[in-house]
Amino acid sequence: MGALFQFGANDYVLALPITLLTLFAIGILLIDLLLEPERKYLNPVMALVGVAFAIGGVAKIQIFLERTHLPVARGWPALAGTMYFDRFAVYFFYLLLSATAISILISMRYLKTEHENHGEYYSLMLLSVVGMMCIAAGFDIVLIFIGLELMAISTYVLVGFLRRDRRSNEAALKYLLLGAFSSGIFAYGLSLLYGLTGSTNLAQINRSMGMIMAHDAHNPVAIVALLTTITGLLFKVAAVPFHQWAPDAYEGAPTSITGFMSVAVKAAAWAMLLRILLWGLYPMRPIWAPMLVFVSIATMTGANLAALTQNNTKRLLAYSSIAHVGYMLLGLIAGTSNEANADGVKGILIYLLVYTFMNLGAFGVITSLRHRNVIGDELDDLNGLYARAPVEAVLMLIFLLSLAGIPPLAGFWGKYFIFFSLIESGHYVLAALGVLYSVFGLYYYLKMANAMFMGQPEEEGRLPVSWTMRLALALTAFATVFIGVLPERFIDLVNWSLGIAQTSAMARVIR
Amino acid sequence: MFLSHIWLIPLFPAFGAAVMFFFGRKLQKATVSAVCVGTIALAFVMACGAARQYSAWSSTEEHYHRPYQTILYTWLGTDTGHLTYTTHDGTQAPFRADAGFLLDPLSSIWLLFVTGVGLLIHIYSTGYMAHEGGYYRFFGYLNLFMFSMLTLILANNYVLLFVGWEGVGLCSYLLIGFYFHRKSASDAAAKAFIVNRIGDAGFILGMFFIAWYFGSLRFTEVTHLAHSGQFAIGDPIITAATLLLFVGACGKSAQIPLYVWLPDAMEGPTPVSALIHAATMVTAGVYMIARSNALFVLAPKSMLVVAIVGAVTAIFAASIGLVQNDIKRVLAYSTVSQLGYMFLALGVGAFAAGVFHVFTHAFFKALLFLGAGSVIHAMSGEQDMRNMGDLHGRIPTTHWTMFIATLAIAGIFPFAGFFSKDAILWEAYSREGGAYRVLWGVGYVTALMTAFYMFRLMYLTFHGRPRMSHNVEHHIHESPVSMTGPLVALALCAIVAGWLGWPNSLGGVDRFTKFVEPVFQPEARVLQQEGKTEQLVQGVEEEKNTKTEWLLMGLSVAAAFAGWGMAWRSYRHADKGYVEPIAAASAPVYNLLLHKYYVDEGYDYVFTGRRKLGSQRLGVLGMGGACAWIDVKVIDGLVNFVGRFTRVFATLSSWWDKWIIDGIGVNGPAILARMLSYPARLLEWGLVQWYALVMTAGLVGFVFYYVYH
Amino acid sequence: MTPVATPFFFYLLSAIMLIGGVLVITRKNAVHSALALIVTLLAQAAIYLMLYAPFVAGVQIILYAGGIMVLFLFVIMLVNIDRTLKERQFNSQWLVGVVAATVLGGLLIAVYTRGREMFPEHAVGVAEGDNTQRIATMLYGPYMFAFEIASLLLLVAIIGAVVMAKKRI
Amino acid sequence: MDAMLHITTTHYLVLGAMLFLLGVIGVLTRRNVVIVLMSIELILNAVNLNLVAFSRLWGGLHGQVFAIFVITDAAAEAAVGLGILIAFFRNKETVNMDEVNLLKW
Amino acid sequence: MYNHILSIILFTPLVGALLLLFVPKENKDAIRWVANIFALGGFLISLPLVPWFWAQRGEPGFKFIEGAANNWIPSIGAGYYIGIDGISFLLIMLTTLLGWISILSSWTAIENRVKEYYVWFLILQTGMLGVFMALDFFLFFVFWEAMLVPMYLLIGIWGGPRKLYAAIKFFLYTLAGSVLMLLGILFLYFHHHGVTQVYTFAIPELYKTAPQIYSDPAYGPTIATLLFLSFFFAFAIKVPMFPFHTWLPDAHVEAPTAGSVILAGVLLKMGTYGFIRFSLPFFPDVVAHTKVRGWMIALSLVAIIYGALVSLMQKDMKKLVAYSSVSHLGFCTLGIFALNSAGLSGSVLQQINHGISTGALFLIVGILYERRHTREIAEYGGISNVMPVYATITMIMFLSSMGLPLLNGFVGEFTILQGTFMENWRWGAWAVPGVVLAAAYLLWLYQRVFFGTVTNPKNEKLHDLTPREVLTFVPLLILAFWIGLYPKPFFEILEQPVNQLVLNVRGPQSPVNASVQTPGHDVAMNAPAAKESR
Repeated sequence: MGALFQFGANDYVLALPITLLTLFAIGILLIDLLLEPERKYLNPVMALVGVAFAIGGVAKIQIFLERTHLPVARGWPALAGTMYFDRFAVYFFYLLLSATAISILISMRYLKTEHENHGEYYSLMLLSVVGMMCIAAGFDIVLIFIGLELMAISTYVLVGFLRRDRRSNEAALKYLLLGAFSSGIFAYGLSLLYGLTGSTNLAQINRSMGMIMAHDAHNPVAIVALLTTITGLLFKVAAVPFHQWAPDAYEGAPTSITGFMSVAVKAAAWAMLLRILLWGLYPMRPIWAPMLVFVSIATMTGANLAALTQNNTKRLLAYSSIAHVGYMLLGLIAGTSNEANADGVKGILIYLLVYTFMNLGAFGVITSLRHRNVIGDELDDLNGLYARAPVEAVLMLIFLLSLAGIPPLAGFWGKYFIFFSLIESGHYVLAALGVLYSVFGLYYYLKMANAMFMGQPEEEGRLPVSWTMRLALALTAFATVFIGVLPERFIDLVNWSLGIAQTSAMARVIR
Repeated sequence: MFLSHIWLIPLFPAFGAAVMFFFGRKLQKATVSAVCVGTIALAFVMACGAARQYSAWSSTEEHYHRPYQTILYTWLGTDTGHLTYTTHDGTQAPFRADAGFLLDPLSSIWLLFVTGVGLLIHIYSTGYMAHEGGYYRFFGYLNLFMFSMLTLILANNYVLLFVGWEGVGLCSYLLIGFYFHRKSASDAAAKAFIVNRIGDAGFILGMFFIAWYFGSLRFTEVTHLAHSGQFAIGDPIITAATLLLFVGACGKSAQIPLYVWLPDAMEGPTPVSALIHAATMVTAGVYMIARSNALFVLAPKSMLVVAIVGAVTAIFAASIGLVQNDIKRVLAYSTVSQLGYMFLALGVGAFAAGVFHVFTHAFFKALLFLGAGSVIHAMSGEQDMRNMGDLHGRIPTTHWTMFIATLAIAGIFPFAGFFSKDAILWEAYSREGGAYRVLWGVGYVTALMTAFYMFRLMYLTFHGRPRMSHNVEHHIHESPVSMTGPLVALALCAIVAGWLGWPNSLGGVDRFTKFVEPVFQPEARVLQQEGKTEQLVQGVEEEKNTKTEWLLMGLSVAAAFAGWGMAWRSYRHADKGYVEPIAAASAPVYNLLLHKYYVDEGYDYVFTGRRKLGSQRLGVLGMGGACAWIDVKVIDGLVNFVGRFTRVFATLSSWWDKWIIDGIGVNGPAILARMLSYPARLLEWGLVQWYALVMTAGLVGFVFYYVYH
Repeated sequence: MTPVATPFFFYLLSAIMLIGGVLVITRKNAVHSALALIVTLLAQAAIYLMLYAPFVAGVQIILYAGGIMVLFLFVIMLVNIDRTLKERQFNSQWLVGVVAATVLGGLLIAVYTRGREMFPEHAVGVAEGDNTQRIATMLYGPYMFAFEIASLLLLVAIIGAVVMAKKRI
Repeated sequence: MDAMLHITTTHYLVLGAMLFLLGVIGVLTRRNVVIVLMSIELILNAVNLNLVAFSRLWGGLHGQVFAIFVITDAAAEAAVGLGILIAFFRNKETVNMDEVNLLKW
Repeated sequence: MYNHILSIILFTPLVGALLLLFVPKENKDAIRWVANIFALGGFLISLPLVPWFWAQRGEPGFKFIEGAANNWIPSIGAGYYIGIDGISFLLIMLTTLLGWISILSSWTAIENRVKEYYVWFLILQTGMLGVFMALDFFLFFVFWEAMLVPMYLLIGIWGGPRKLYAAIKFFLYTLAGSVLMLLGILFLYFHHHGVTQVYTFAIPELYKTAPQIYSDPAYGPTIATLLFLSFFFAFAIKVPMFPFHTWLPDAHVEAPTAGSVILAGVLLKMGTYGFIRFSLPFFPDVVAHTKVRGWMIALSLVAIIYGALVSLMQKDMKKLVAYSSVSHLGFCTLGIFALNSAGLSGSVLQQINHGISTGALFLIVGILYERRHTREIAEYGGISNVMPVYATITMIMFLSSMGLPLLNGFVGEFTILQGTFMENWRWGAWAVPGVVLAAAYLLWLYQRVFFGTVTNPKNEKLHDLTPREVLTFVPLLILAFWIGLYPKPFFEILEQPVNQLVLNVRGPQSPVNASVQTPGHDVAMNAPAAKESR
């Protein structure tokens, strides 16, 4: 029952990017009303400016973190400890913001073709990013929950943004119902966590959970709390058996949003997963690690096999992204029964980084297939793409190969570090499974490549591609190749974001 | 000067061949013949010179009776010899083969008659092939053959010998298939090459055994080690090696069971048959075994095998020859049978005699073939003796030369054949043991048959009534000088060649044996060590049983005359539809012989599988078919199955979601619901609540597992 | 001896809540369900009062029962078609659904009863006089940022509702 | 009997669990989307019940604050959900779950 | 130049590919010229390597080393680290040569999407060269994988009717093999770190630690064997060894001619190269002391006989040649696992020979295919009458492929056979029939296609080889005769690395490495004469 809590100067600095984004989001809403239809292009421009500003803000945070001499990997608990600004958070900020920028570039032309070119779209995007950043930096389950909902609800709306399109409505409805259901379960789990620990702060939870586990390693209530929470988390990252919303939502959503969801939302969900499992519930690793083994195997199997038979590219990529989640989970499993393997986590972060670019690129190409009366998300729409848009086709090939994990493309590095960590910690069988499934993966990526290079185009004429799209594709392709060929600095970046590369140390630091 | 450049001898014809290969197409026939014959002539001159110089060189004190060898460069392996392998006793031997040449009595004999006969046949061919297409091609091949043959003869190690060995095989393939547009020709060619290859496989293995055992493949070193007495007589490895070498020899020299290619090889132009399939190439096997005599004497078992195979081949081929009607085929089978003789000689340890027979045989058999060629030339391509007859007046030179050759091969004193054949029979007889007597008997009967079928050939061709069609009869004419010349020359050789080996028993000095003696001398030593003095090759103690030898000579000459007589009786007046005495005696035997004991058919059914037995191919082709089937159906089938399985599994997993998960989830209760008389739509896919249910189920599962395990 | 009133009211209210809940998920007519839900919410608000959380109770009544449920009723009126009344109100997987959910619930209850000692019984006396004030200090103190985000959440809800429901923007 | 009479946090938990259970059943079985949304509200209420009970248990107010946030969230979800439902209804003239079946295998 | 020769060779084709991107795709001839110039340039640039390498052929270790062990990705210890020894030197020369030849050969064969074709082909060239040069395991793996993509596209776009199936089969097969290898590599990597506390992928470093796994109580023979297998699959599939060979016929039959040439000439060698460069030195004890060796030999023998038998029955020329290379590669692997210097050097030599002969055979088939658009043997007959030059060249190449002395094939096969035989005469005995069968199926093919009279009217108009086509064969013919007549230089280049390898595998105490004693009983019978004769 202390005095009123005061904001410190630091808190303003640290909250800067979020604030900026919010301002721009609202700004877009207001300005959109004044814009006559042909000037609508100012909305995305503003959104981009907003993102740029936000990035600037993040840079400021980074500088702040570097300046103030903190012990390595120890972040800065801000806003009364509800948020925890550390390099991990900064890393994800950068990731999310760049993903958003690219998604905006991809969206511009697409929305025009869909005749849904409204400011709301962009402001919702920015607001969902605000939610994501709250998750990434959130250190208090209340804030995490609210951030999650902010992200989720804006995404529901975005998925259903093509209101005249039934598939879009349906996707939105399904996504919303399941999302709400899962967040209900998640909230239930959080409430139990609170009940067990009496606190909503992750550090506090970590400490108390440590004590509880020390006292009774099989405490049923704790287990239920953990499982319900993880259910919510796994739902958000779309892991089997909590994945089924993904294909439907991905297929029905506007293609640009599908891309956005598949990278930004997923990255945020992963940030949350890592935060909660590695910071909050780290003491319960002996319980969640085996569970994840099951989940990841099921995920790889189910997703890879299901993807083999898809004929809708968006759906196919949805399953492929589920499969990728399976691989990433392996990274979390690596390590001993009660200590995670640093390289595994490193692998996950790199995976998210490269995945952002290659998957956005792939979705960008698919988005560019949408014109006049072609939806362009069927496998046949790719036929003979090389004849109609050679550059796009080659870039798409790069993205696909990268997704399949062929060196020297970025995608390889994600897998590399995952398997690296598995071998390091002696999970040979899992590693073997993983690599074999990645061969599976190649098959359905090649199906798309075949269509592009060896199929006959249904319609003549070059595919019109807007310059923003070109820009987006150029960026993503460049990143995919560059990271693939010269990964060193990015590995350093990840190492930096993890501070000292021992997750246990991470956990210890917070105690 | 000659001696130190023996390596040039093969290179002359090689040069000729190269010229033909690159420019032949544009050259005049005259130029072609000039180049090719010229190169051979050069080679011949070189050869004579080298032989003379060698005899001088080897009679000097310091290299008394030593082979002369000169090494150009290391062909396989390196000079340092660090590429090694482990020999049988664990020591390291360098993997190496020289491009090196060796001259000793044995090779000089081959050198002489190969270049000599080769030269004559080249000259003959200029006439014979004058009107054929692909003139330059023919002479290119011939020169290539000479190159390979000379390499084979002059090689100083087994590998280089093998080079020549394969080379002559290739050339015989090319030359047999010279008329490649004739299917029969190309078939025969392929057959010849592949059968030879089978022999070569044996040869290679034999080489490897030698290399493994002696750590080297140089003749000098191998021989030296073999004589060093550190290997017991009858050593199994050496026996195996020698037997494998003999397999190779069987292939090249057309012995049972690999003789089948030689008769078919008659598809080639006649000079080819004369040069390759009578005089030179087919004797390569004999050469190789004579070359490795040091090993063979260490393996009595192999010797016996060689002798038996030789004898059997001799009589077997001869019996087939009795009834053949194609003039060249008769000669072919006679060649096979004569080769059998030679192997018999080698087998009984009479290397000198065997070599001697090779020497004489080269002349008269070449002569016979060339004569036959001349006959065919005159008969404008007709080869069937049933359509000949009464040619003696029309082509006298051919007739008389061939007659001499016949006398020679029949072994009638004092023609070449008599001395060599008699030497062989005598050696066979004079060996201890009943087996050898049997061998002698076989040889003797063969001699009889030989005389018969040769004179049969003579009578059917040159005497009796003319049986050819009229327009053929019109064109009959004696061949040009370019062809008759060689005939005459060879005829002379066929007479005198034998005198080189005039046996001591007839007051001669047997120069020939004395000349080659050094090569085989060491065996004599070995045999002496074994205390088998009486089996010495050179007649140490003829005095003791000159009588026997005379008796044998008489017998064989008698046999020859007997054969002559029989032929004279049955074919003197042969007219259209004359009767074969054997057919008259017993038809089935006749048919059996006429169809060559159905061996080719048997091979095609059993080994090659070119003919189906019922509906089933056996042999190699059968296996090939089986493997191809396995490859497509089983192995690749497995691969595709895995692929298909995954696809099926994938569809299954989607099906799983569709039917089982949604199904049991949806239908199961729906069925229940029906029981509860609920109206229920059957299939509902993509039902949101179904997804929710799966999530719940998952959660339940985990909770249950963790709380109650 | 323990006070009798507390258990009595507890069980009474729980009974009302559960019955309300059951009605919510079983009524064919959505309007009835909504009304039943309101009843449940009110009963729950009462239970909040029993737990010394008057402010939450107030929010529950005003915001939930007052706001959200009205929204629900509007929408029900908007989309209410008689067709739904004629059809069955359960989908074809209801049996499995019920079973799964029941198992889950059963497990939870079992776990709670087993882990009873996790929650020791020392009802810390909480004065409810300044409850509202203290909640305010919490909201504008440590949870200030979350509070702002929550406002954004509502903003998004508004935008979303408008975008989705409005015919043309 | 004492356990029955003596109302502890566990009682509230069990009550919440039952409410949760009802909500889940509703979500899993009802065809009418509106009612499914209501069932989700039930679930959230179960959460709130827990939270308030726990905050009573721990004596802090975090639970109650959390509950307030959850209510906010419930409001937002309901609003957006109903909005989407209306949009859907406009296109498809139905609010039945099992007619939301355009996207499927 | 001298110090960076390898990099120059490696990147010349890539530069060409990049340049091609700027040539307008309509201007086909320009594209062809550029591509050919760069291919030829790549070959010419690699020529200076010959004298330079020859000068130091005897010295141990890798030569022309560039880069460092960890200058690429220091944090994981991967580097751009390349260098060659005798074995890779020969294979590199083969690659540059064949690359040029196959690009030259596809001048008229490729008509559609010319630009892409050459771009992919040049990229492929770089990939292959990289595989042979890499001294860093990571670099190796990158090249190894990256090279699949262009090959896949070459088959898939310019291939025959079943190209999709073939392409995907090829890609999946090889990838499935190599991913397991990745795990193996990582294992070695960690083991090396465990021993030396250094993270590095440098192959020379790993040479030092990897062999210890076998005797290390922590792992032991079983793990070592498993590791060997994890590499084995990658290489065996690439070679391909017996049960894993079925991708080969499909890939070959569907691929365009040049593709087949490169596939047979170079790609298959990567498998054998992998065995020589990695499997043997990494797991010497596994190879030498466990059943593994027996299995390898057995598989090789089966491949030899089996491949030959199957090709005997093929009706499609290209398939026949494809299966024949299964048989030939069987010889190569046989020589490798003979584990003595004769066998190994023979194996490498035979790899070169196979590149030359089989490459030529595919060109030969391609030439007929280009004229008649069928590869059915039954469609032909009597070709000698219409295309004599072609027939001659074909005959020579067939002979070299069936191992006729004085041509390259014999040298390799004989060396391998002798090496194997000396290890165990049964192995040699089983391998020899392969030689006979080779003669059988090749001669039979020759007879059916070239001999006889022209039966099929379509064949009467066939025109003989154009100068360009002849040009493609000339270097191959020259090499065939060179290796056949004077292989000593090759043996001398191979001597040092091969003996080093044998030393690594067999260990110094084994008899193989006892000081080589040339048989002292070589009484040069004309010892004095020998002098005068020289």
